[in-house]
Amino acid sequence: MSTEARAQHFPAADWDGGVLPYRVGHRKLGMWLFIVSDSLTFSALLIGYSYLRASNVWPTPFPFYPSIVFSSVMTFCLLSSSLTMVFGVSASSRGDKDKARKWIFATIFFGVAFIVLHLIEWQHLIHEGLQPFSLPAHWVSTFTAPDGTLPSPLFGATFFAITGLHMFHVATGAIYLAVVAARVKKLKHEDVEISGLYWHFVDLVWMFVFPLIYIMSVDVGGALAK
Amino acid sequence: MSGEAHAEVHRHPAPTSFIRKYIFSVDHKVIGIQYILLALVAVLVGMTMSVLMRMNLSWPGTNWPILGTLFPGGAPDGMMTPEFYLSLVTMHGTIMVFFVLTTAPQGGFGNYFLPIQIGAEDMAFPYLNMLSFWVTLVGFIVILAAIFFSGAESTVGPIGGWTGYAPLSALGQIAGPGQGMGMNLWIISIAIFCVGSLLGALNFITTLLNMRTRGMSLMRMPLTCWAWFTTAVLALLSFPVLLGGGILLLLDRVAGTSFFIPGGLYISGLLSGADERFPIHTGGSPILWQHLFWFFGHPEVYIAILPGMGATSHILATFARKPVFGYRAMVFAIFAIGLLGFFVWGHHMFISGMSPYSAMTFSILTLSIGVPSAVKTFNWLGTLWGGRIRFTTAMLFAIGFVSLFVAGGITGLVLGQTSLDLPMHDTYFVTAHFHLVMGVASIFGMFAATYFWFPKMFGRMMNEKLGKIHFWITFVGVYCIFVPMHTMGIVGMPRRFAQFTEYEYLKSLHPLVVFVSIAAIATVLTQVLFYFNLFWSMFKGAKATDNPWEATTLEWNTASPPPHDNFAGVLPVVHRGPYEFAVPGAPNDFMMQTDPEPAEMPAGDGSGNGHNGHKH
Amino acid sequence: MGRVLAVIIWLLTLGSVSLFFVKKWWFPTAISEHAPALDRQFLLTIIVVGLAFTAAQVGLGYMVWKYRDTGNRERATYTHGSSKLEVIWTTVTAVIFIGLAVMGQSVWASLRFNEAPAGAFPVEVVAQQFQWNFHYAGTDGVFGRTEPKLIDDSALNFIGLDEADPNMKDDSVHSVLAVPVNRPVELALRSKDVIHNFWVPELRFKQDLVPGMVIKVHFTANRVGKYELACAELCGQLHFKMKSYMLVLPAEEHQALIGLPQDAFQTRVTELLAKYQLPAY
Amino acid sequence: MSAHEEHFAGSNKLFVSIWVWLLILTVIEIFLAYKPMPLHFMLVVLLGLSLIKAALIIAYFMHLKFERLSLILTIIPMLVVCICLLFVFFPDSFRSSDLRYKFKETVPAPTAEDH
Ligand code: HEA
Ligand code: HEA
Ligand code: CUA
Ligand SMILES: [Cu+2]
Repeated sequence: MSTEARAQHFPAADWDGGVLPYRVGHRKLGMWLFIVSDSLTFSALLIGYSYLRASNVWPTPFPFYPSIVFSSVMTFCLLSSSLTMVFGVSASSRGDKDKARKWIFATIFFGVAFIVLHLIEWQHLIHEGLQPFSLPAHWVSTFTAPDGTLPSPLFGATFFAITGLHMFHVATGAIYLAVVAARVKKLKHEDVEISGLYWHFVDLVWMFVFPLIYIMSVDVGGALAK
Repeated sequence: MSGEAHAEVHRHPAPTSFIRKYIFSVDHKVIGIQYILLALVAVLVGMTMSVLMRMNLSWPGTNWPILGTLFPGGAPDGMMTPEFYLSLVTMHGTIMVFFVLTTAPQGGFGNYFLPIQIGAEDMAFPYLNMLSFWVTLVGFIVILAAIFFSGAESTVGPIGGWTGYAPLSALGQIAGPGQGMGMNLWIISIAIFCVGSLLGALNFITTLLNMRTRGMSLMRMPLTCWAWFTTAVLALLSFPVLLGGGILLLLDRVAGTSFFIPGGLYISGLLSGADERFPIHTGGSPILWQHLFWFFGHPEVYIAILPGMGATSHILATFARKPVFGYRAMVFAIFAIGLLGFFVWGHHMFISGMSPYSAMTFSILTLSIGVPSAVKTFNWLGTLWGGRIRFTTAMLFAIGFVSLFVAGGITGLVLGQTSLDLPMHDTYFVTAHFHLVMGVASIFGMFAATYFWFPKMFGRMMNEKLGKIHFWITFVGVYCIFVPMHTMGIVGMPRRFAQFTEYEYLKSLHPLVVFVSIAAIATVLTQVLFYFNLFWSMFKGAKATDNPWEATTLEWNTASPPPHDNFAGVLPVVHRGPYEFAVPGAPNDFMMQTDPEPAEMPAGDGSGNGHNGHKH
Repeated sequence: MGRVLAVIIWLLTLGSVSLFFVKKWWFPTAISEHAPALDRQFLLTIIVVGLAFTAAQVGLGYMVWKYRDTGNRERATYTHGSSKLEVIWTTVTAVIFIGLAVMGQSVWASLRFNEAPAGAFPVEVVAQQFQWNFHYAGTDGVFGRTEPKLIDDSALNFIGLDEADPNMKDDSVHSVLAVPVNRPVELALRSKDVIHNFWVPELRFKQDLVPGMVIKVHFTANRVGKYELACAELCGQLHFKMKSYMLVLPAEEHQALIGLPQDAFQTRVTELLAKYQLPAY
Repeated sequence: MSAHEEHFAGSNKLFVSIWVWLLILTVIEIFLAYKPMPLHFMLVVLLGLSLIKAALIIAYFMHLKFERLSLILTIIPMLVVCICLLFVFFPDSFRSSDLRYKFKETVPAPTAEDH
């Protein structure tokens, strides 16, 4: 007899067994746990980034255009994708699978838009000469500290490592959602909800990557422009 | 989520084809056995390496013709090179820690018995479970690959110790032998392993929280389940950090970044940035790697021992025919160890150039973690007190566990003090410490578990006589191997030394070194008995009844070996705590968790959770 | 069976403990000011944990001896434990452990929480695979500039001394550490390549040399003589050979040595190495 | 289980308003980017804002606010504790810049050949 059925036959206290203590199915709980663990991977990387930044001369090279404009639009995309995702989920909770599918497609669209924009943004930087192991020459000259210490090439390293890993998550998320959208008719509501959890998590991570990587590295004085 | 759990349960009818049944099985029991077999193979590799290491340490410069033919590069005309030795150390440590002590206790026995002990038909995610195993196996294959493609034919793997300290591990070929391909493979293997363990961990947690059968309240779970649960939480929270670190380290090696490599390095005649052999590096911090590693590393050592502790408590109670002493205290202790385990990683870094103030904080936290461990020790003694002890092999190993854990644990209290770590760090005192706790206490836990659960797993008994011989020699053997290492450490013998011939002050230790090696070789050879007993009994052992040990927990309610869905369709209902032995007035001296309440039992006394003041 | 096990546990305990008490293998005699305090703390800790170890093992042996199933007791004692006991031994161990932890900080604090006392003798230590370089400031007490770019192994300029810097004229670099007795020594530790570890067992003193960092540590050696100096952090293939000596010299002899120009310094050190013997181990 | 379990609490209106709030906070962040202010102060403010955004996403989009308290108490504390612990790294970050070995760095060669 299934856990769930037994739960109804013998209503027991939450933790006495035979019930789902959180009233949450296995997959959903599992996804939550995965999110906890994965967010620690990102925390580790972001902490590492801050650690290195705090102990080095750090360039702040991002111009308003393209970097900030792009990253802001990307942020907008992700946030909106989260919104469409919730719409999708609540639609599916109402059993309106077609609506749900439409909203999920919208979400995927925003997700893909994010990736495309991000890749273009990468392109800009790579053309400027940014690489995982070196800064563009003119950044170096601009951001050299008064005492002659050079700006750290770790800028590129951390930038590509963290945004890259995040982009990877977005990509997998998009594929995951595509599968869900395709099978949405067969899937239980909770499975749609779970895919939503993952997607929001990807969005959540960006809420920290964006300020820490982009906003904190804005070329306020327009030093590079000069 | 209607039908949620339902769907999980009946996801897989008993498979028929050999492949689906024994290879790509989603049955937690088969997967558990697969993990154990993996550990048994890994430990063979690890032990062999340790023997080679001992040979090189105690008889340096001797010609071992066999080695000469086996490793023409590593042991030219039979004489081991230093880099060969160091790669042995690295692989020995890595394989033992990751592929023996993180697979067998958790993935192996945990996988097999956690669902049964909580009365579930299977893990929450059977397919994920299978995936975890195969991912882990890939990790193992990659680490074995590192033996053969280490990048220098004079090594059998990378040189970096199992801690892979940067920048040595980050610089690549120019840092010397053992820094080539082998190191990449090492990192990749660890990363893969992290993923595998993560998936495993969330599976364990979900299963335990969601799938306990009716009446199996948290405080009625066997201590083994508490241990596996806590272990899973530790894994879930510590492996991702190592994963992050591993990614960065790999980038340093392959993408020319410098997360862990500072500027201005000059190595083997090359200045950083001189040419493509040594690209420019600057700004990295070697200490960052140590933080990331040990943030994982210390919880990892508890991942290694908690399941052993659980099994020990379980087995002590069973064969002392007596409820676990202070069940609730034991649960709190397990949790305290798990929690504090995250607060002490810095004790590996006292001497690393870390801020001396953080060092002090870590030191004090480190010694406080001794308290829950002490509590467990005392409760184990309490469990034996007043018992009617049956000395089965499993029991012997469980008692051995207690003895060895104390022996190894107390030296942790020495190392834990910043001042005393000044002379002791990176000496054999450390080696002695962690071999006693991890190297053999945890392993004894696994031995106990094997002898204890074998009948359930294979429906046959293991040979007790052989088992006891195995115990006596191993028990005495490991003391002879690892206790003398303390004094070596006090004299000041450094770890990871290929030879001790260079130093005058170490000369006096030579007899001790030889003694240890002989003990080690003897002990390792004894393990043949274990392997023989194991595989012989699988096919030829005496048939086992369903409950040969007269134990009380759910796994003994079902057939040996259990049917595909563990309880043949009818899930047990639990009425009392896990260790109700010697209950006064009860028909016999053990009451299964499933036995209905007898009239004379005071109501609500079933929970077995340390109803204190209950002494007679 | 129970009896045998008990006896074996007791014998193993006896063996282990005696190994520590005969002290046939023990610390080499200490030669630094902080060492006695440290050794006392070590002894104290060893005694405490030794007692605990013995107590626990003897207890364990007693249990398996006394409570083995002799068949004449029908059932074991039925108890789920005692919260009183739990509280007692939790607090007791907590007090002991935290006590040890706090006491264990004093030496550490004295060494690491404060700068080297004024008038300490400064040495720059530059470790590399697999050798030690000790950079002495000479008579002027000022170190010459060093620059990784200037490192030139062929010219034996291992630490990249800048010839152009007047301060380096009287400097000398040697693979042997020569320090004055009874005077604080300040080491500025750094590494050219990977992590190494400065260790002299007699000093009861260890510190990693981390590339990219200059870690300043200090100690005071108080016994003249020649001592072995080891690298205690895995640094690659020849880690076990990365050996040198520390000479603790009488003040005037040390003064004279430091005054010498580079090449005279070399020869003098060689003489001194011959003059002083290692302690009898 | 009973139908109410199926039901996904929170009206679309609510979600839209959350979305608007998130956008507003984002705009504030971008605006702040161009306000010259001490770096660590900026950092604190930004992290504060990000935490609020994170909280909104977790609570409403990820729906945790509508889950059982026990679930919240299981998920959040362990995450918070671990992340806080990671901050123990920082003293050593400052330390490694204070104790950095100063030398004239070679300007990285123009990375033309790497293209
Ligand atoms: C689980 C961990 C484990 C185990 C079991 C062992 C077992 C042994 N170790 Fe190991 N060792 C390490 C973990 C372990 N070691 C680590 C982490 C290091 C540090 C590496 C580094 O510096 O980076 C190390 C380093 C190390 C060194 C120091 C090298 C150096 O610093 O130069 C030495 C030296 O003698 C040594 C010796 C031995 C010996 C003789 C054995 C054994 O051979 C003793 C006899 C073996 C057993 C009693 C085990 C039998 C077990 C089974 C048969 C498995 C049963 C399995 C199931 C039931 C599923 N080890
Ligand atoms: C299973 C693994 C395991 C376990 C359980 C432990 C347990 C402990 N460890 Fe250990 N440790 C390792 C595995 C483990 N360790 C490994 C692998 C390394 C080396 C890594 C490397 O560098 O390669 C290491 C290294 C290590 C170091 C770093 C040494 C150095 O490199 O300089 C330190 C320092 O604090 C330490 C401390 C402790 C402490 C305080 C405990 C405590 O948890 C112990 C608590 C137990 C007891 C205290 C005994 C039982 C209590 C009683 C009997 C009560 C009565 C006692 C008294 C009244 C005193 N360990
Ligand atoms: Cu230098 Cu080891
Ligand atoms: Cu530790």
